[in-house]
Amino acid sequence: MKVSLDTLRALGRGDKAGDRVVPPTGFTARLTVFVAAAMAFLAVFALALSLAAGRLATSWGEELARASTVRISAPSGQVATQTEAALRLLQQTPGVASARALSEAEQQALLEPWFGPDLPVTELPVPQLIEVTETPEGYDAAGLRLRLQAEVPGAVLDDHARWRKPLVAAAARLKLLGWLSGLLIAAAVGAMVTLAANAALAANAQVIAVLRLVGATDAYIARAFVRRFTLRALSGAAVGTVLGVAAVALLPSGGETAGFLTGLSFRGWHWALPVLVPVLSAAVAFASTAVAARRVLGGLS
Amino acid sequence: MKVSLDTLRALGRGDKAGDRVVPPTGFTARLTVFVAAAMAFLAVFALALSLAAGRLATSWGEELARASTVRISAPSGQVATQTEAALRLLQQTPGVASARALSEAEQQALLEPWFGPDLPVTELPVPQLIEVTETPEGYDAAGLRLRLQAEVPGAVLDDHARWRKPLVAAAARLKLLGWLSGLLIAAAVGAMVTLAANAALAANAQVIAVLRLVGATDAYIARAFVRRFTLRALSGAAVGTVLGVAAVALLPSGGETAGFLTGLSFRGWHWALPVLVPVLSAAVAFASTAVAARRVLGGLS
Amino acid sequence: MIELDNVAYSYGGGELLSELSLQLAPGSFHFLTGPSGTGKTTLLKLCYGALRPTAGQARLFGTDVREMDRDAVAMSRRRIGVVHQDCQFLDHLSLAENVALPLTVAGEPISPQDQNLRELLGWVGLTSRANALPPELSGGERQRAALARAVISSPEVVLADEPTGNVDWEMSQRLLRLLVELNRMGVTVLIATHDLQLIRAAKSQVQARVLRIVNRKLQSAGVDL
Amino acid sequence: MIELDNVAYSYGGGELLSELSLQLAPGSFHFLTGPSGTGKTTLLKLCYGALRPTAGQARLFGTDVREMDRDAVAMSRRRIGVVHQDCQFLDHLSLAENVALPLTVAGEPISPQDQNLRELLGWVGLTSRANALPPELSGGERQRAALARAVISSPEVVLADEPTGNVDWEMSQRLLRLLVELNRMGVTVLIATHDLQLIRAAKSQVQARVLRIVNRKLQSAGVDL
Ligand SMILES: Nc1ncnc2c1ncn2[C@@H]1O[C@H](COP(=O)(O)OP(=O)(O)OP(=O)(O)O)[C@@H](O)[C@H]1O
Ligand SMILES: Nc1ncnc2c1ncn2[C@@H]1O[C@H](COP(=O)(O)OP(=O)(O)OP(=O)(O)O)[C@@H](O)[C@H]1O
Ligand SMILES: [Mg+2]
Ligand SMILES: [Mg+2]
Repeated sequence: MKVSLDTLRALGRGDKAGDRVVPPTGFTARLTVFVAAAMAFLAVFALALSLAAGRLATSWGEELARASTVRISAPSGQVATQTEAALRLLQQTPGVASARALSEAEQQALLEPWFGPDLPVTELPVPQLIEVTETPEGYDAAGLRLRLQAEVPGAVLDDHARWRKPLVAAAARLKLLGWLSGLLIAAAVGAMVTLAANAALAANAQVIAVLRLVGATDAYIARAFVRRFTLRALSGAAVGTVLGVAAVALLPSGGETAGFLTGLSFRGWHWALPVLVPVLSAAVAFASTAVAARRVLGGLS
Repeated sequence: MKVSLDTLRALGRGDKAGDRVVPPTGFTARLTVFVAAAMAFLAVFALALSLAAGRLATSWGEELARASTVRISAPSGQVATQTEAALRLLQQTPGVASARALSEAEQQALLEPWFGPDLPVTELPVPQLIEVTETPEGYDAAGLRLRLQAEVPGAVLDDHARWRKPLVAAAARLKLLGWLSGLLIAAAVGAMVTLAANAALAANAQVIAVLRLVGATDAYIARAFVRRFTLRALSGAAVGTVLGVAAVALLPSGGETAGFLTGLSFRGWHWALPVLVPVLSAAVAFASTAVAARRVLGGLS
Repeated sequence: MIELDNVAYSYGGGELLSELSLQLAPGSFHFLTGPSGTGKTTLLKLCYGALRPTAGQARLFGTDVREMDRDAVAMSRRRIGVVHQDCQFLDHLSLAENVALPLTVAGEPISPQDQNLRELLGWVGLTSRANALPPELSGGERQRAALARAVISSPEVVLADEPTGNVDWEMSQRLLRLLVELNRMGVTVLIATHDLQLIRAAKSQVQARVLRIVNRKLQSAGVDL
Repeated sequence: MIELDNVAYSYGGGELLSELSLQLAPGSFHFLTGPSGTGKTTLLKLCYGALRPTAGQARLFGTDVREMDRDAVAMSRRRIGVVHQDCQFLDHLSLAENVALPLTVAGEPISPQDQNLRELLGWVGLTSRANALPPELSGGERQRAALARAVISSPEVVLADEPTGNVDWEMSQRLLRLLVELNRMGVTVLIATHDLQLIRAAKSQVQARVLRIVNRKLQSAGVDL
């Protein structure tokens, strides 16, 4: 017990002495903290953006999967048979995953905005709608149209939702862009912390030279700087991350319909992801300061 | 001619000599350029975000302005008279800016997604729709409903679009947030350029002291640093802005329907706005370096 | 040229110098001596306006330093050549450019091939090192460069703080001769030094007054040398 | 302790030192002299491993410097106390902390109240300035602090580069006496200096060898002093 306490105390003492030899905070120090905080703040936003773009791409992709409709307009008596014929035909078509006639309730829900909730769908010559789900490969729309024309005269294939395909591609690109900007910000954090560390080391060239001349080992000198910069980057990034998460949490949420931006938030366990930001910042600071310190030290005998 | 040429040449020579006394680029210099570029890049994005949020708020607001509908379902013969009665009543209602019956073509356009382009609207018992535009104050929905019930039995007031009201508030908040983040980034640019300038001046403390000792005036010393930092911030921010604008221009555009994010672009003359970013960065660098230089110089006799 | 009138100076603690008076007449030659830490450098700083007296009056070229703004101080430094005890340079400029720096900042840049500059560098024995950077110089070379920089702009006064502490006897004689020559041309010279041998050597070449800081005041010290 | 064997050194241009040999035996006392710019500082740097000879062999405590890694060089510096010509300090630490720095970096920090430290500061006349920051010191005070820093860790060798260039005669005698005392306790001492008077004064106190750099080589110079 005594021994370990002593060791700890010695470590504490040693650290304090080691910290003393590096001058206290100057502009480069504040710069490092500020850079880390600002970039962490932005990194949290980029993270939220990437995740939101990912969610958007997924949901648009799902919509595309059940994108086409077959509309059957026929005299009342024939609707049922034509629907059945169309369903049969669709089930045999390669590229169609499934086909399903919408129920009355579903059709009514679709039409409610226009006709009010009291619309007697059955009494109207409302066409029967069939929801067609495609396989990932998709079907040959022109061929299907020809066959429908031949076998189910009242059927019209409406793959109007196909226009969403470029959108899904766009969402995928957005997702990529989000991750890319996240990577860019990470690279920027790295570059800026490296530059700040280098600037601080350059400003402390005399300190390093003096320490080296009085017999300090490279490890001792590097440790003094590395510890300080890692802590600065960690604390700065932690503050920035907390602020960033708070800002994301406070972003007005307009519900699902409110479009993309108000979906710029974390969902579920994704709230834990920003914790990575300060950890990674500290790791970058650690590595870049170590490299920079070794480089400066290498120039001294 | 000779004189002005000589003056120019002297100026050029003087500048060159003045530039020489500040050490060439070191880490703090690269830091300044990098900071300016990174922050300009982000500023362009924040600008695009603010403008897009502004457009969104405006368009949602417009939608809200003609948000309610009156739906008249009546036996075919009575539709026309009831529509007229409803229009009369609406025009007398305080809070209603205008009311207009939709034409057949308009109704058909609205219904097309569900019934196909061949729907014979006139033959269907499709209700007549009246578009009601509110004044900014809005009308008393409950009172209007009661009066419609009494005077136009087939009319149903549908202010379903009112749910968009919180959305418009959200969009306004977003717009604010966009400008706020723009301001934040501007403040961050300012702070980081100031810090970088201070770090560089701290690293060049000896240069400044030597210059002062050999008889350089404050203006001469400050000018040498201010010119250099302004140019660095300007060039860094210019590169960052160009990259940012290019990135915004390359953002996949999914058309109007594609939701908010793909609308993250500039429209029309807004493309000229990013030019402000490097100009403002240079101005900030100019001011902050001048202040920092004066502060450092003030500490020397 | 430079007059200190009942001047006192304190760095915050007790007074380092007090009731001290000094007149540097045009063309005069002074030595300043005294044990380490008695305030020689401080006194020189008062003479070129780097410090302002805490009491009394310091006049540079007839103007009270308290009435001079920062630009006036800068301008007066162009008329005073100073060799600092810790000679600092711009480490990114060559020795020749550093020596020419007072001219550069005064807006009269000269080329490294300028005849005056070459001669001056030759006199202080730095011709072969003209293109070296300051960190590549030896201690004595730095001191000689500082002296060259102090006299390049033909100042009216030269204040030299320990200009020979790091050079050998022969070179210190050479530097002394340079200052004596300048003095013959009318330049006022004040040298702070510990080197009593140097003072003795100077006495044979020039009419020099030796001042000593004792008990925070200036004393003439001619007798005991 | 330190042996240079047919060593040559060049900074890139011509050779500054060549075919130079030197043995610092334990307990010996050497002076090194020679005109400014002949390579005294360079020779000292070779002796404490800051420079590696471009030819020949340098051995510190029996190990060839070429076989020493950076940590071994750092460790050897803890056994060699060096007074640098341009004494640099950590400007944010007090004078006392700066003097104690070699112990701090060796992991044996002492308090500013430590008896040894107080005595040493008293010897070099810096007791009253113990809490001052280095930029607040006079030139001579810095030099004395550098000497104190060089000897605080009880080194086996002391290499002093112009340790008395900025102090008065009496103080330089005092510093010399300190080094002579250490030498009597077995410490090897090498002093580079221009001050022939100091060498003469030392000769009466200690058995000192005087070396002179002439034509890029070392010569014994005992006769002409
Ligand atoms: N900036 C400062 N703040 C506080 N004290 C100072 C400052 N500068 C100098 N001193 C103290 O004032 C005293 C005189 O310093 P000064 O440099 O004038 O001495 P000096 O006569 O030039 O000595 P030396 O011969 O050693 O160069 C010294 O004790 C020094 O420590
Ligand atoms: N890093 C360097 N690069 C190039 N040349 C150098 C370097 N350091 C010193 N020199 C040159 O080597 C020569 C010897 O330098 P050194 O410092 O050893 O001289 P010194 O004998 O100590 O002189 P002094 O008495 O003036 O201190 C000088 O001419 C100097 O300019
Ligand atoms: Mg002094
Ligand atoms: Mg030397």
